[in-house]
Amino acid sequence: MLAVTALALLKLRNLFAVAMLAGIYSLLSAGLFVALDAVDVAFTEAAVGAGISTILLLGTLSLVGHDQKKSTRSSVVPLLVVLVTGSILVYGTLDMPPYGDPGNPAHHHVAPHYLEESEHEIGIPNVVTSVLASYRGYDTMGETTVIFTAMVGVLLLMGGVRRREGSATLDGKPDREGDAHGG
Amino acid sequence: MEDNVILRIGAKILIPFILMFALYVQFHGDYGPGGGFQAGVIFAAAFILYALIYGVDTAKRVLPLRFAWFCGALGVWIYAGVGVVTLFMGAEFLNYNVLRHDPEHGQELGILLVELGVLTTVFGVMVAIFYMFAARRQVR
Amino acid sequence: MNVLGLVNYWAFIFLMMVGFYILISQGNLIKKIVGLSIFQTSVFILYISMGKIRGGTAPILMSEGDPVYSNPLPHVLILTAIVVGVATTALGLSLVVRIHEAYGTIEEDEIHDHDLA
Amino acid sequence: MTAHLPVLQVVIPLLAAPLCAMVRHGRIAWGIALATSWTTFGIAIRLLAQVQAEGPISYALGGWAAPVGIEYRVDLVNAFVLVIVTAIGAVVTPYALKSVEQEIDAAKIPLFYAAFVLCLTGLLGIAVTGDVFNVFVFLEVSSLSAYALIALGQDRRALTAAYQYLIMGSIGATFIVIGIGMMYVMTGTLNMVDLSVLLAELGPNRTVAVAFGFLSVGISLKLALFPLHFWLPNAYTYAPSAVTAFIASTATKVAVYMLLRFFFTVFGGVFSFDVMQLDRVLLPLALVAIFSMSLVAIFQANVKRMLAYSSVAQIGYMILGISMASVTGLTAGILHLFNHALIKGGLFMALGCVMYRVGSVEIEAMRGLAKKMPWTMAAFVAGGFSLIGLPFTVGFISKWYLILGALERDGWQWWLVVGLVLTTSLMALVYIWRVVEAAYFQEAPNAESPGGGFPGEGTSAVVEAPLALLIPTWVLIVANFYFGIDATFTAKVAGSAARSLMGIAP
Repeated sequence: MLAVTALALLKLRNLFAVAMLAGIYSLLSAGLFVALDAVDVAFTEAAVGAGISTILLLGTLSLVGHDQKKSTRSSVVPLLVVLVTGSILVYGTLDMPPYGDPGNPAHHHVAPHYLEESEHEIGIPNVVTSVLASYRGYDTMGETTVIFTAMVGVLLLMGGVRRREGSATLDGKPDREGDAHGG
Repeated sequence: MEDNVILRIGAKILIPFILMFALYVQFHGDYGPGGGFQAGVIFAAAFILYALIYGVDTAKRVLPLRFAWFCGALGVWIYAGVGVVTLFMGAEFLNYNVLRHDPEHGQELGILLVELGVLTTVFGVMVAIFYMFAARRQVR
Repeated sequence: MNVLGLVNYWAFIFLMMVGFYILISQGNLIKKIVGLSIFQTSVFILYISMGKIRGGTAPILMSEGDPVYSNPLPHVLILTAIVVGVATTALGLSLVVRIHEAYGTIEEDEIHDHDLA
Repeated sequence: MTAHLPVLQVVIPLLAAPLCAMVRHGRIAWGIALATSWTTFGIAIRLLAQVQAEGPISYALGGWAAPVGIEYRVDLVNAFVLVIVTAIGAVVTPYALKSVEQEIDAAKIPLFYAAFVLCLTGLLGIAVTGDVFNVFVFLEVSSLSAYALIALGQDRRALTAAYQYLIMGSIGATFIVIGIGMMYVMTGTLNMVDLSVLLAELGPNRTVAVAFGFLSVGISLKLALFPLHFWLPNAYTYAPSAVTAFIASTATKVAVYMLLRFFFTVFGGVFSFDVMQLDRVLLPLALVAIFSMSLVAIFQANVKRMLAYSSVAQIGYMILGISMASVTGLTAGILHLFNHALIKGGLFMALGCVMYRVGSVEIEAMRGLAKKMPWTMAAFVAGGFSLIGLPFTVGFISKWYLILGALERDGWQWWLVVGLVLTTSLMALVYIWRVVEAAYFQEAPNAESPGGGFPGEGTSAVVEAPLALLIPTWVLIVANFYFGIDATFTAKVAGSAARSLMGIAP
């Protein structure tokens, strides 16, 4: 299912359909996350992928139009890059511990500490929350900063610039009139 | 969409439920899936729904861009502020153990506060970005 | 070597590579961003599958029984990565809007022609 | 509070950024940014002194000891990188005031400084951490702010440059995430020190080899290592002057540091060079980068773009030093981190002065400029000397150590390396000379605006740049000579850093 969606995305040239399919891809992967026991991740992926990203994509499309022109460029080089990268990755999995095996080293070093100690060290049942907000709380602070950075970036790029009729691109540089508070 | 009565009434009924769900997600994060980020997204979604139905201008009167902007910055301050407080209480940055008399309650309080910080930033940022894209559209 | 145990990984690698291909082969700026998010989402799936333990449950502690929990750490990392991904998408799309305003197109080839002209 | 210096190094700018975003006046935001950059510089100096005196510092964030929690770990290598980044920040921020007021919309200046401080936060966060996933998070803080800052350039090509950088940077970051995941699945840890122990125990392993490959390619994308450098020339050329000066002298340096950290600390020099034969890949790439990019630089009409290509070549010098995998070679690489930051910072700031008055940095537009802007052009020439590597400049010190490192090795091919370093120095002389010739030996063009940037402001009305721009520029230029004449401090730190990376007690 995921593969079909992804391949359809490659071929489609109507960008509205692309946005919708991207949302569907997210929802499908959210379902997969549930199957893989990652309920928090599934929740977030659904909210972000099917929610925010789709709204942003549709918002962008309403501003820039929705038809993709047929590309004339050759696709041999990208295909080659992808094939090489993919084969290297597959080669890399050869020594990987098998899927789902409880004996994998990843499950025996740090993870047991979270599962066994968090009950009395933190005292809340959702271990993902404990790790997210306390054991690795600093990462989450970084994550909050990343979101804030995105806001600063979007405000800088989109804030308050008004296009004046006809003058926008004549001198080859973006119009810088207007003020960022206006929005 | 601004004239559609059914949508308006539907939204009026729906939005409080969405907000309650967001609060549930925020405070239930300790027990089930969810937390500050997801709650922030849902809060923002409720507000964006409101803006879509009642118009962005009405929405801006309720919640000005500058306020969303401020929320985005405030959340980072709340999160890092918890860390600074623990510094001044003589522990490492973000070591919640010292926030209360015993570590377990300290951790609980710390996690609650930082999740609140995440919620504030996510909500503010999402609404600010939505305003930005919406404002572009009005110009055209 | 247990090939069956690795087939899952290979499926996810295939998804990653489809996303990666969309990203580097398409000339449309929006399609590139969609490709990027497909690529990243598939990487996330690969990560989460590494944390899965067969017969395990979601890492939310239960008082009764003695269940096997899946590894919570990949979940936490991916939560962070998803958020970083959407931040990148937002910034990328706002760049696309600005590029469209400045050039009147979002096709890479046409932008290139404009710059040469 | 001294025990908390490692975390304060990052948290102070992190707290300052939202403050910058909230104030309404550009000058207030600038003041906050200035105070922040100087404070972080002070902290970095204290940290370096502390590390020199007492050895590596470890700081457990959240009170959770590694590997359960995230660890900040400062040793000589990253203490030195912190000093480089914050020093450039401390010099560029005062410079930014005037330059930014001219190039950026007044209402956006507070946000500009917020992004600027966030970029600093991200870079410091990468440098100070001892946790591989934490590297990724702060990498994205610095990258996202850098994309936005670059897009603020006045030319519309700044937008496409930023977009291209965003795509390449995100591919790089995703590759890094894949590499981290593969290391995690093999070891179960994210802590660098812990990883180095566990990876060494694991022995030869295909998954680790692929993880190594993905991390190398991912970081090389961020580093603009030839042939993954395509985003860099446009980004440097079209970004606002202050942004170019800051990013050119810090972002790639931090990426080089990441490479060092992964190659030597996480994977270990033995694995990287003996098992993976990294030098067989890096050495030719570095040599091709140095030669081809120096050649391309000669033919550029835009001086900023010329220096951008030169930067790719200079990154080649750093990689050349690293690929020698010897103490002298590494010392050369680390020294050049510092020295190149001084060189390119100074040169790009001098160009920013030209941009401020002339509105263009095409060679055409700089004809006869030496008479009108003597101090600016003198700074450019002095910085150029350093880039070429004339004696008494830092550029000379770098090349001296590089050649020493090459001569240590046996075999005729190393003589070729020495020859190449000398040849490309001559090539640097050629491209710097093109600017000097235009500025000093040619007549000023006619009154009409040559670059087309600022209508109505031709070169005829040009006067010397304001002191607010000249003083910071000259601070860096003087530093070029100060550390070029007396390199004992930098060489000592770089030498001990190199020894600690190679696992030899300093």
